[in-house]
Amino acid sequence: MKRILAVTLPLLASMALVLLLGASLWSIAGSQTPVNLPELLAGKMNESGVNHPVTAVLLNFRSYDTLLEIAVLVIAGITGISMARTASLEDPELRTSDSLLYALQRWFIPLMLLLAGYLLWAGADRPGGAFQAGAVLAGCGVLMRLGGIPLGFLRPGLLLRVGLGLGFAVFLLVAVLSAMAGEAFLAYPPGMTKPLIITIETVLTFSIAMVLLALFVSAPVNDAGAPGEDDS
Amino acid sequence: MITAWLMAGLLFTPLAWAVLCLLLDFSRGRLVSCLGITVQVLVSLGLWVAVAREGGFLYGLGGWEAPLGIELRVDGLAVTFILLTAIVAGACGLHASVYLAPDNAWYRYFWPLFWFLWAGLNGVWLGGDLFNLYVGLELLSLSAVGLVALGGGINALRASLRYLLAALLGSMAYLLGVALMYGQFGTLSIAGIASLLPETQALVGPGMAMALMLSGLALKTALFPLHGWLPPAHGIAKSPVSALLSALVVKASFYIAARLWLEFGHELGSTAVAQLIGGLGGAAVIWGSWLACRQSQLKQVVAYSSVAQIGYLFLLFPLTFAVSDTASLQAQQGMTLQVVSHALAKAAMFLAAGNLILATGSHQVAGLAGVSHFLPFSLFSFGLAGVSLMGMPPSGGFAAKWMLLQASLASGQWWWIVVLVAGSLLSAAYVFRIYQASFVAKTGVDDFYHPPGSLEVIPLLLALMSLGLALVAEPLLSVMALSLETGGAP
Amino acid sequence: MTPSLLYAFAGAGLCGIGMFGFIQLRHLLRKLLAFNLIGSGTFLVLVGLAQHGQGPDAVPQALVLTGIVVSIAATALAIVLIRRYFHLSGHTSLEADDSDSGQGGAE
Amino acid sequence: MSLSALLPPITLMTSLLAAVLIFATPEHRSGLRTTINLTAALIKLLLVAIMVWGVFQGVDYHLTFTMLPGVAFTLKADALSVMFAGLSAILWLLTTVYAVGYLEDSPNRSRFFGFFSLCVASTMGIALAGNLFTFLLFYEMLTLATYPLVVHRGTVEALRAGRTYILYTLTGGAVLLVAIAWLHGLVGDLPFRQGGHFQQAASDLETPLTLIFVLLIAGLGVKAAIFPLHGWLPQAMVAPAPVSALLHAVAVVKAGAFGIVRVVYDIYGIESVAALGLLEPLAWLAAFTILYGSVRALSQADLKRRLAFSTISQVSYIILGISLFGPIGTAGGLVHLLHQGIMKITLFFCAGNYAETLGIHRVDELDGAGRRMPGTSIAFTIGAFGMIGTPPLAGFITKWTIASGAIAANMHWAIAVLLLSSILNAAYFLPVVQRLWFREAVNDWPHERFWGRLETSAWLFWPPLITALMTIMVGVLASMPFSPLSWAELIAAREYLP
Repeated sequence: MKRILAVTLPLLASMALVLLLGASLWSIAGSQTPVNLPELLAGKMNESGVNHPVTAVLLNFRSYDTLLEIAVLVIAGITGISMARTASLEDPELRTSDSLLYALQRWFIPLMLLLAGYLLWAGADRPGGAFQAGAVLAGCGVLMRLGGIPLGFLRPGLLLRVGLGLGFAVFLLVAVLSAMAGEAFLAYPPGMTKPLIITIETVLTFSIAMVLLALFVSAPVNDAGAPGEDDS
Repeated sequence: MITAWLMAGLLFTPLAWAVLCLLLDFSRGRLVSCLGITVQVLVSLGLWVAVAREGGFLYGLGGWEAPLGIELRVDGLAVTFILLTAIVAGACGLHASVYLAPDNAWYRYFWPLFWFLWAGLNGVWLGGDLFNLYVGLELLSLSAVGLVALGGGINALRASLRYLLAALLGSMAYLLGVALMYGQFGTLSIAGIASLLPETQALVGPGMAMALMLSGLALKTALFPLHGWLPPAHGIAKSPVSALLSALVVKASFYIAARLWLEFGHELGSTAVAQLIGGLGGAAVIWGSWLACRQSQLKQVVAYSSVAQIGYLFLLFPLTFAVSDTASLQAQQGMTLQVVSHALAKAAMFLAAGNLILATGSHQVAGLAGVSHFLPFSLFSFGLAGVSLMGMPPSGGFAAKWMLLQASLASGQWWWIVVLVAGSLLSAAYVFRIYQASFVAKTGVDDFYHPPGSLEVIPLLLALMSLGLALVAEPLLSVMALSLETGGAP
Repeated sequence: MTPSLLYAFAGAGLCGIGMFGFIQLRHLLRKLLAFNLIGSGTFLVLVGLAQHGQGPDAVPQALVLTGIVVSIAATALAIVLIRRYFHLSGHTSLEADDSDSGQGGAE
Repeated sequence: MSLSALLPPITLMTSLLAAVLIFATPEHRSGLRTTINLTAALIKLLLVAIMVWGVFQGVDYHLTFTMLPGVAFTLKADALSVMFAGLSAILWLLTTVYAVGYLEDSPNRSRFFGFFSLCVASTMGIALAGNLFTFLLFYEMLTLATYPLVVHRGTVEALRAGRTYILYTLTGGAVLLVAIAWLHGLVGDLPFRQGGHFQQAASDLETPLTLIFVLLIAGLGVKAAIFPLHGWLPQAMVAPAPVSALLHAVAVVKAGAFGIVRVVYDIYGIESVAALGLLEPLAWLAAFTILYGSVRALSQADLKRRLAFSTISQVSYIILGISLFGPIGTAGGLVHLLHQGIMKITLFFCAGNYAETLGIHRVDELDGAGRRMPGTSIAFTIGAFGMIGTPPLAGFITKWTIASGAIAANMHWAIAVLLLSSILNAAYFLPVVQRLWFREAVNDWPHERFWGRLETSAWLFWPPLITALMTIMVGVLASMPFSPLSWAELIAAREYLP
């Protein structure tokens, strides 16, 4: 009886949620939005410095969101590597030595690097951009690690931390420099918009890849230095 | 001009220090962070003074105005909370710099997370854009989870996982509400939506959005009965972290809920909803205090007390809905005073509790036996903070309770008086339980470790601030009441 | 009923399924997957609903992109925590041993 | 800001500052601590004396600032406040002297004296409060400051007593808070004003005003130990003797009684309380408490418990006096505020001396103590006779004035209560006195200590004798200017001015 109840109640709650959501979607779909943001956006596109509206929103109109979003990513990365207790984030036991995989990698990795570069470059006028490129780059790293290619830099040392923070730091620096130049925080000086956005995108790609990779390889499952209950 | 510099400094410092500290180890990060705390406190103070003199303003980030860009809303209430954050977070940071043992490798990650947390708080206080608030909330939650999990064992991990899942579900519910709001209005600016609401015909969508956002935020604020995640997380974290979480982080999501209610509640709320939320708040007061009385561990008592004290905040909802302007104003003033005084008192209490645990070597309430013999300042600070939690005069807690009482009387909702009185008696019960433990005569306790003076002074100062808050409540409230002249175009 | 609106309704459905899973499931990884389901549903609602009325809209697309990054960060963090938790305790759910959850830990 | 505005806060600050300094004093520096204590007490006495003179001359000591929207923090010295302030200033000095001797060589003295000073600071604040809100601030502060004193010994018994104490007083405080907040919401900020605010009580406010009055009296009655809210008082006896002395004579019990005086006279106004029909029930309640306390005191074997029940009964004399409509009754009630304080503190000092010097706690152990400790026993005898109401001691003056007031107010039954109570007083005090002087000591004293020439430590010896002397003086010199009686008559005359 209790078990049935334990299933039924969440089920009913979720169904109610769906119904209510559906009803409100229906109601909202029936009315016109009073503010037409795409139109406003189209009107300002030529001031944005890039051609693709999504990139313009991400890195110009709502760049503060993106700044904080990268911060969230960095936080996740920090917390991830803080869990690591060993000198290296690599776990030799997990490394495979599959020769087929190794051979495949030699073909794939250059391709993937190329793809990442393309995605970054394409972001200016079609779908793509820093995050997509970073994700591909991180995928590259994951593949390398699984395939047994040593990744020496993945040690919770200074290099890794610089890598984690670099993109964010550059973004932030641009933000505050523009504020010091007399504009608002994150307002790019006129004429500088495009180069600044491209710089930011490039370093962001690198840092995003680092964060994702660090998160993938951190928290190695071993007992070395498992924290005691009585620390501090 | 000066405000533009202050704003840039306010936004830049925490983020920059986060990156900077990421590159350093704990001890160097400590030095750098002390500098950063000074800068941040000064900037916050400067901004507060500027707004107190010249009134609030809107700050368009990237030079773009709403609805296309993100606008920050710099009004009296926001800058007061920014100043409060600077004081409390600064105190917790300084405390942590002595409290945490620098030889533990993972504490190097404390400072970056601490600064990201601070940045998230500032972002939430200033936020005027629904989606930006979501990102701010996530920044806050993830850094808070990181801090709880820092160097933790099984229990800390379990607590932080529980916290993380609750926080994620809460923000997702909020985001779903934001999606509906955007679908309805095509804008994300709170002020814009508020100005469009009166002309809107079909309120089903926005109503559902409001419900989703409020329930998500209630989960993140640990409103009864969604409070299960809070006591383990706050109880198990390191004391400075617990202080930050209880004093500030839970307030952030409440602040958003309150802002939404005050802006949209008039159209989207109903008496039933208002009373329901108030009722949950009241239940939190009673149930949280009751559980606090039953805890055997010192920090668990303090953590459950947070559940109870948060409950008071939610009395804002019924006391501002469909009541006279006087009552509504009194309720808002009571809520702000409660936020400020609870932040100061709870931070003092957690820091003092940390010192006491350090001094006695015991987590238990009973471990305090005979402690008062050594006249530790921390016990005194704990006691003073307790005075504020009980709502005894002349503390800020008392001022808050007084304003809420007045609001209940003025709006004719006398049943909240019962909650207020019962809550303060129950909180007296758990506070006095700890006093009592410390007064137990116990001979042969000679090995009493006195924590360093700097650890003792910080909670004492916070507790004194919380205690004396009522004496300066009037000027503070007059700054908090400063709003923007501009209505905010849609 | 435009295709965009269909996406939005599908999103609502996903939210419901995810919600059920989140409440019902005990295994931490499944809970996390359920959360991601809710997330995907939410993003569908956000984009689908906005584009239903006024055609392609870059703003919600950008918002969703930001949202995805945030939820990836959160998911990755959760997995790291879960993995370590599993390693230390041998449990895959939080409720496995509630008996000692109230006990003190690291201070 | 003029000096007259600053004098009340400065008076308040003397004990507050003393408290802070004492908390900061290391445990072993008892000389320094005593110096701080006595200096502060003397300064305070001086300041209060200045204010007494000033109020007599008609100087307006008044300080006010807005604390919360619509609520002012007001300190003000009027005739009533300086009377209470004077009492606590004098008795604080004596109790401090006594406590220094009493707690010699015992642990936790810094803590004790720190809270002791805080307690007196709160009493001062209660005396000088200029409106109900300010009164409430200090009233609650008093609760907090006395708790550590009650549980000072840290024994299971003391902790239990502390729990009871805090349960009663905090509940009382909460009731008081609700009442004050309600009143505030109804009519706004009400400063204490002679004659009160509701002379012509508006008819539409009658019901709420009656309810608020009941709540106010209930809240204040807890500290004033009115039946049935007296339960904490006998239990609080486990506290050290100086604490009991202070609790009973000056601080807690009197704070409640003083608050009732303020509410009846300076908030409602005696006329409007009478018009609301609340005066008579209050008088009945007081009368019942008087008799109840006395009857219970009869059967107490523990000396301090007997004194505690006596306090319950005696404090209600104050309430009875002020609830007799007419200036004479008022004067009687007010003067008892002082007289009871002086007499009761004498008795508690003596009880403490017996306990500290001879180890005696029970009445039946007192046989022959008069020979061993003649000075203390003389003081005790004077105090006891004063309580019974023997002319020309302090208690006689009170009872005589209240009785005259009862006749003037046409409430003759009150005289019967007074007579009956006096007989009961005699019944529980005279056996003690008889044991002291007219019985031989049969056994050795339970726990005797020696101090050389005097019968006990000099710190303990003189305070009861001084207060005993005062008991005689205020009785004999009752008609002199500045005597408690003439001061109370002055206040009463002002209250009834048209």
